[in-house]
Amino acid sequence: MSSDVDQREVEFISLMLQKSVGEMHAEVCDQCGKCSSACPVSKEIEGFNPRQLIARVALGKMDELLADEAIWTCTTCLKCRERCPEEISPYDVILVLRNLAYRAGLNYPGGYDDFINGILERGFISEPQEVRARGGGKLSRGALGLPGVKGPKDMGVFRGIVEKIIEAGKGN
Amino acid sequence: MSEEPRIGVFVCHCGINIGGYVDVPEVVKYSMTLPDVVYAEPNLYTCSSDGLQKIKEAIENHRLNRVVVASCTPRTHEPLFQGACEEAGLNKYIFEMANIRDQCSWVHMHEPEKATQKAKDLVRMAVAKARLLTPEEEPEIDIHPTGLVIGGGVSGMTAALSLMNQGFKVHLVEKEDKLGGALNELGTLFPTNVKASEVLKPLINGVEESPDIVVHLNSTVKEVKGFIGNFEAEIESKEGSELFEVGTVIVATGADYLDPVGLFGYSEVQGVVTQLELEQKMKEGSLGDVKSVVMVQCAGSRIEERPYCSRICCTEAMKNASLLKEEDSDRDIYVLYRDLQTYGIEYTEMEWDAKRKGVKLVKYDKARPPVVTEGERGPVVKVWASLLNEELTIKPDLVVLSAPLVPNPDNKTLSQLLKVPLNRDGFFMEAHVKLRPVDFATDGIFVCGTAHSPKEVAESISQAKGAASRAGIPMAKGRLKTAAITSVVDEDKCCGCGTCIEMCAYNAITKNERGLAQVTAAVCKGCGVCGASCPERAITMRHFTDEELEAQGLAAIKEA
Amino acid sequence: MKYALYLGCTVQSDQYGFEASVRETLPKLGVELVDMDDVSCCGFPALSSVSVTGWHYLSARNLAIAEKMGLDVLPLCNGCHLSFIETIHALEADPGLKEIVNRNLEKEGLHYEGTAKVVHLIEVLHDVVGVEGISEKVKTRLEGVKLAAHPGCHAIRPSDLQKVDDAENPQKLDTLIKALGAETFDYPEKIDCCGSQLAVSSGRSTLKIAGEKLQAVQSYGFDGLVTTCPFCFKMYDGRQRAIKGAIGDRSLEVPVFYYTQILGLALGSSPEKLGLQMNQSPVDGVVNKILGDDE
Amino acid sequence: MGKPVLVIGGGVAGIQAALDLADRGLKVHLVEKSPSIGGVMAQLDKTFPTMDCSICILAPKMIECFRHPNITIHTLSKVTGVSGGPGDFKVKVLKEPRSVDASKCTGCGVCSEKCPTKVKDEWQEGLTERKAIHIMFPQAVPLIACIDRDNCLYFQKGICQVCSKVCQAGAIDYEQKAEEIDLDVSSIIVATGFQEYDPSELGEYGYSRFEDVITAKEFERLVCASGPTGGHLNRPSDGKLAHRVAFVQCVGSRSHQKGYPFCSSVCCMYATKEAVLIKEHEPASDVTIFYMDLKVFGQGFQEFVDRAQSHWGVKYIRGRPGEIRRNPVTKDLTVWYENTDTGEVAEKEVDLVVLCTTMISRPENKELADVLGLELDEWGFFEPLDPVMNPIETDKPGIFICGCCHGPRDIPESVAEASGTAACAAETARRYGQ
Repeated sequence: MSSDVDQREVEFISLMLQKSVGEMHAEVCDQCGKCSSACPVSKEIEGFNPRQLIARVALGKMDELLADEAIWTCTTCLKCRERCPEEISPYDVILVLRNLAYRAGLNYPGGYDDFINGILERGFISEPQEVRARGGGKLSRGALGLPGVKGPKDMGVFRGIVEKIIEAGKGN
Repeated sequence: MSEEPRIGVFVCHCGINIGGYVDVPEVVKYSMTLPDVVYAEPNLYTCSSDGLQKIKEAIENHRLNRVVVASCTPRTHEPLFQGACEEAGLNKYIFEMANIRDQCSWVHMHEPEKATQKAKDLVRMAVAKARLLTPEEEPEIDIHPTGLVIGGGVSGMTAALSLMNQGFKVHLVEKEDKLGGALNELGTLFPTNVKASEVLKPLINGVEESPDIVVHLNSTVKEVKGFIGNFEAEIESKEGSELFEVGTVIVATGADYLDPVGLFGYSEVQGVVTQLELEQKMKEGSLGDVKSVVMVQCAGSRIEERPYCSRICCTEAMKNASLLKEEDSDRDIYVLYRDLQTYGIEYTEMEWDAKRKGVKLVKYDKARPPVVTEGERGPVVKVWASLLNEELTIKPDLVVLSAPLVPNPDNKTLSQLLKVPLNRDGFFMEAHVKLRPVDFATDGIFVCGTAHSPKEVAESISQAKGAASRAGIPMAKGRLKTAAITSVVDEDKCCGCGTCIEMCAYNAITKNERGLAQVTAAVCKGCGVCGASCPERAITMRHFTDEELEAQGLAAIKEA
Repeated sequence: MKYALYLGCTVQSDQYGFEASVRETLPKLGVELVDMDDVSCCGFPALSSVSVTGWHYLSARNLAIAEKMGLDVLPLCNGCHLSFIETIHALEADPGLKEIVNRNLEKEGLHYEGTAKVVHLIEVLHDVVGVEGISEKVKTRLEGVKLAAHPGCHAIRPSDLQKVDDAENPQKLDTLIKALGAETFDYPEKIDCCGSQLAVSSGRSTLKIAGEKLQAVQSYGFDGLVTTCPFCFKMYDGRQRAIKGAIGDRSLEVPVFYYTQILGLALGSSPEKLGLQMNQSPVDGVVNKILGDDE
Repeated sequence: MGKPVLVIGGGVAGIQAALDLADRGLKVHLVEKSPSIGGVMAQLDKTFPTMDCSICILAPKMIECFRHPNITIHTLSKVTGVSGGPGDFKVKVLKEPRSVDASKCTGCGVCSEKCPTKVKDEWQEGLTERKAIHIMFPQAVPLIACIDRDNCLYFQKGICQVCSKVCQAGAIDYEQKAEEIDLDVSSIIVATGFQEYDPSELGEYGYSRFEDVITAKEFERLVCASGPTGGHLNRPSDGKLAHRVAFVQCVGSRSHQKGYPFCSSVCCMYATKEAVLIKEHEPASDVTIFYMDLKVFGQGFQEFVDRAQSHWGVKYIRGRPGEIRRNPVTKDLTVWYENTDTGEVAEKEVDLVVLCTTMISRPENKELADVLGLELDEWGFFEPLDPVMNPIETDKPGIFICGCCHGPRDIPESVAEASGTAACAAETARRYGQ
């Protein structure tokens, strides 16, 4: 943890995540299955089931859940959030679980590190590429007459702040 | 009737409903050719005030003593035409109707000639029967303005108080030494968590203070004879038995809780109790240090030997689970259920309340019920949580079984005594499941509360008032006109076999002192089952005599 | 009609066809676009999954820049759109979070108040420019072309924060397609997810999810698929060949377009100006049909 | 004989209350807002578990009301003012004009046949059309025609008058005015019933977008012999016989998000009955009920469900479908669901989907509650004095409630309660010296 992190911020962020867990309202879930029935991932990947995930939260099986790779296999289509009759939103519960898992240093897909590094290095997860044309050859932004990409003016300050917040989330 | 039949036939056009397809003038002309028909006329609408006036005029002008209307359905219109006959001084049972609309013009719209022919056939049949019709009487009986209520629980007391407030005397019979029934055992009642004793207090006070309600404690009903308005009930207590005359009877004998011996470790594993026992512990404050509880629903219900759902247990469990959480929010409470029977607004609210307090609901399968065994320190519950697709093992301090309500063991005796039926489960069975929920098929006897089926207090109270309304109706009138269309036994033909007694759904037939069938006209509904089943053809129905039906039948197949 | 144009990582890194066609068409409809300086990633889905606060910081930061410009912001990406509206909602609901965000923004010379609104491309075209505003400018009507609308998840869900279109029965993109003279009709997969967010954890499933939809679109007789989301486009267009392989359907051929590309064709722009040379799916047939070059 | 009793609402509950009171010798005013008494029960096809034809068992009671010397039926009427208290309520009833002279009309139906204006038939749940002058249904009580002025050419454009020309009874009366009646009653029974939730807001189920997604009440008309298809299960879109049918439970109920949070009490059982009806029509049909908790709490319910399963082969799947889709080519519907008991996520193709919609309160309850000085609960239902001890009394002495006006319940419970309120009214009549 960087030394200049405001302790208040750490506490606040950790409190916010705890609050989010409480706000999941998983305990009021009727286990109706409306979320899972239209979930594109449930259809495709065995073991991913937003309904069962909520049931586990309701039964207090958090440790088991945070270590479960399934929480990283959500397409964020938001159908579950849109339709949950009890307004529980498995999508939002999954986001909180992912945050908690990351905080706890548990397994998460490696791609996320690339994203984060990209943001910290240049402000964006990716750099402009040369794009293949259908008929052959490669085209750059410049070649197409598109303006150059400008990231944060002061990358140092930007990086410091973002890193601090991510680290603070990871804290204690 | 000694005088010669003089029949008038009125054929209705019903606008174009009949007239558009049936040649009405032709039917009128044809009617005049039928035996004993002295008058016939067409009407635009026989049922209009103009049409009814014409019937009355014709009765007078042509000295008619039988009337046939060929129009629509007797279901809606027969009483109207009968009324016209009565106003003209005739007995209403000399009236006969032919339905040439619903059963003729409407179904033969595309074949008017055949429709006309069929209308003639129907009129011919009606006339054939009308020739033989005789006037009938509707005798009246007196109704004794006293009710008998069997059962002194919340239903029985509510019914008794309502009858009293309607102005009747009541005999209230309770087998125990105090009033209150099942509510004496309970702690609080959902959905308001009112104390059961608070519910009982005003009822018991009301019943005990009323001079019009005679309470018979430690008593049972030994015998009930007679029929609506004129029952004679024998009430037996330690002091002996006494006879009372009552007009109506309300059965409110309640139900029992199943003793779930052998189910889910009950009486085998330490720390397994019933929901009722939990309530008593909570009421007495003797629950002790209980940190975790597992409730098991359907403990003895919705299974092959007891297929019905006991209706109240899920909400009761939600109530008790919430109360346990309120006492100590750290308590871990599981409810293992099959289908949660919390319904309607208030009971669904009980469910949310429990969930929001953190009560954990786990669904189990009928095919894989929870198993409760003795652990090192208390019971161990293993349950296949089908919604999670995994087995959970819980080690609670207490297992609470939601055992169903079961029929009162006295139901059998009482049902034989009152000659009212029980259903397959052993609860009392009403006359019609939808429209006569508190009546028995037998007039003058009613049912309410858990004697009928498991139900909660509010529903028992509504039903008890419903039964009191139904029982109050004949008593308020004081006299009752009984049906004219009843069965008549020809004692010369009756062999005393008793088939009719067996078949009668209304207990209208008994054996007389000579062992022959005897019809209590006041109770008979005129359904005809006895007549149809009598091997000696000793029973006929008034207004539907064999001769009348035979004549009508023969007329159907042969031209006059 | 003037908006701060927010490209987002995906569009500015490789979805040049989208960017080019937006820059080509919107001004023709009277919409002025102003490029944003100093912006960064919106935080979705990279940071939302690991640091909710970091995510809201990035989104708020971009919104603060639009605020400074005094303009409402038009993000080109559905993910960025969702990100922004979620952040607006989160900061409004939680003043403590807003305070932390602003304390840090100060260090970058920025401040978030919440005055800049977020608009979606579909809203700009359908609700602001309007169908009439579009159809009166159409030079080449796309007669006889049947195109399936695919607005993308985050354009229609969630409906409780800022509703772009009906979540279960979106019609605006359909209306926009019809405004160009093309045909379209409802099909059940319209509101389905492209599956691209699954690529991080399960590549194969991603392809299957996307493949099912493309197959359906083809089976209903559509000539192509139209979207406004770069994630969905990358999936359906860029990875169509991989999808064919993954689901073993060699007959799968669905031309995929950004809406602004077909809009541009209708408005008379050349395919090159609309970046159509970079579409990887077989779009030539449809383009030629539209331009009347049936050689 | 003392003062009469006012019964508001002419459905099965109001009818039962009125008959109980009239039979014991009290006069009753039965106020009904539509042109006929009968209520929702008259619209149902059959009733479980006996599978009695609903109208066949209700019609005799309706006619009994009509013929009863102690009952006055006020149709097209509503209560607009109430003052006084138990034993002496002064009531104002507003009677809308029928535009047909009730003393002359014989209910022959010629006017409807000749009327040129067709509008959606509400009684048939909009599945077919009726005329601007119409008799609500063949068993209507009173069996009298009624002009729907909003749709009548004469009232809207001053032309036509065909009904008046063809009515041989001379019953048409365009000049009829609304009239206000004053009643003096000892007590009031509220039995205004319920209405069906409109599932249009649940876009994922496609009701109002897909013609073959219908509500349970629409299904009752569709499967009824006196319904628009003569009881054949021709689906609305193309008339194809529906052999594969899915029932979706908890539509508009058990949801804090859309609709209502409570369980509607009756849907599991009516869906089971409707499923059995399909099987009775065509035993080879494929019928599935998607449910959350099977509410079998009433007498004989579990047994009825058991029989639906074992004898009729009705399938029950625990899971609330997430989406209903329609193939744009075949028009067939697909139900997306999870069998939550097994965790299997799947799709089922069907011809027809029946949404088992919840019972909700009538919007006009608010106005009536204001007139009566009563409170409504959060959901617009009338509130009892005490949910345990006084379930059919209200906090206004002399005013009682029964049936679905105070929450969803089934027919037997409504009927028993209706009798219960009759007892309360009889007690009131006696207490106030009548």
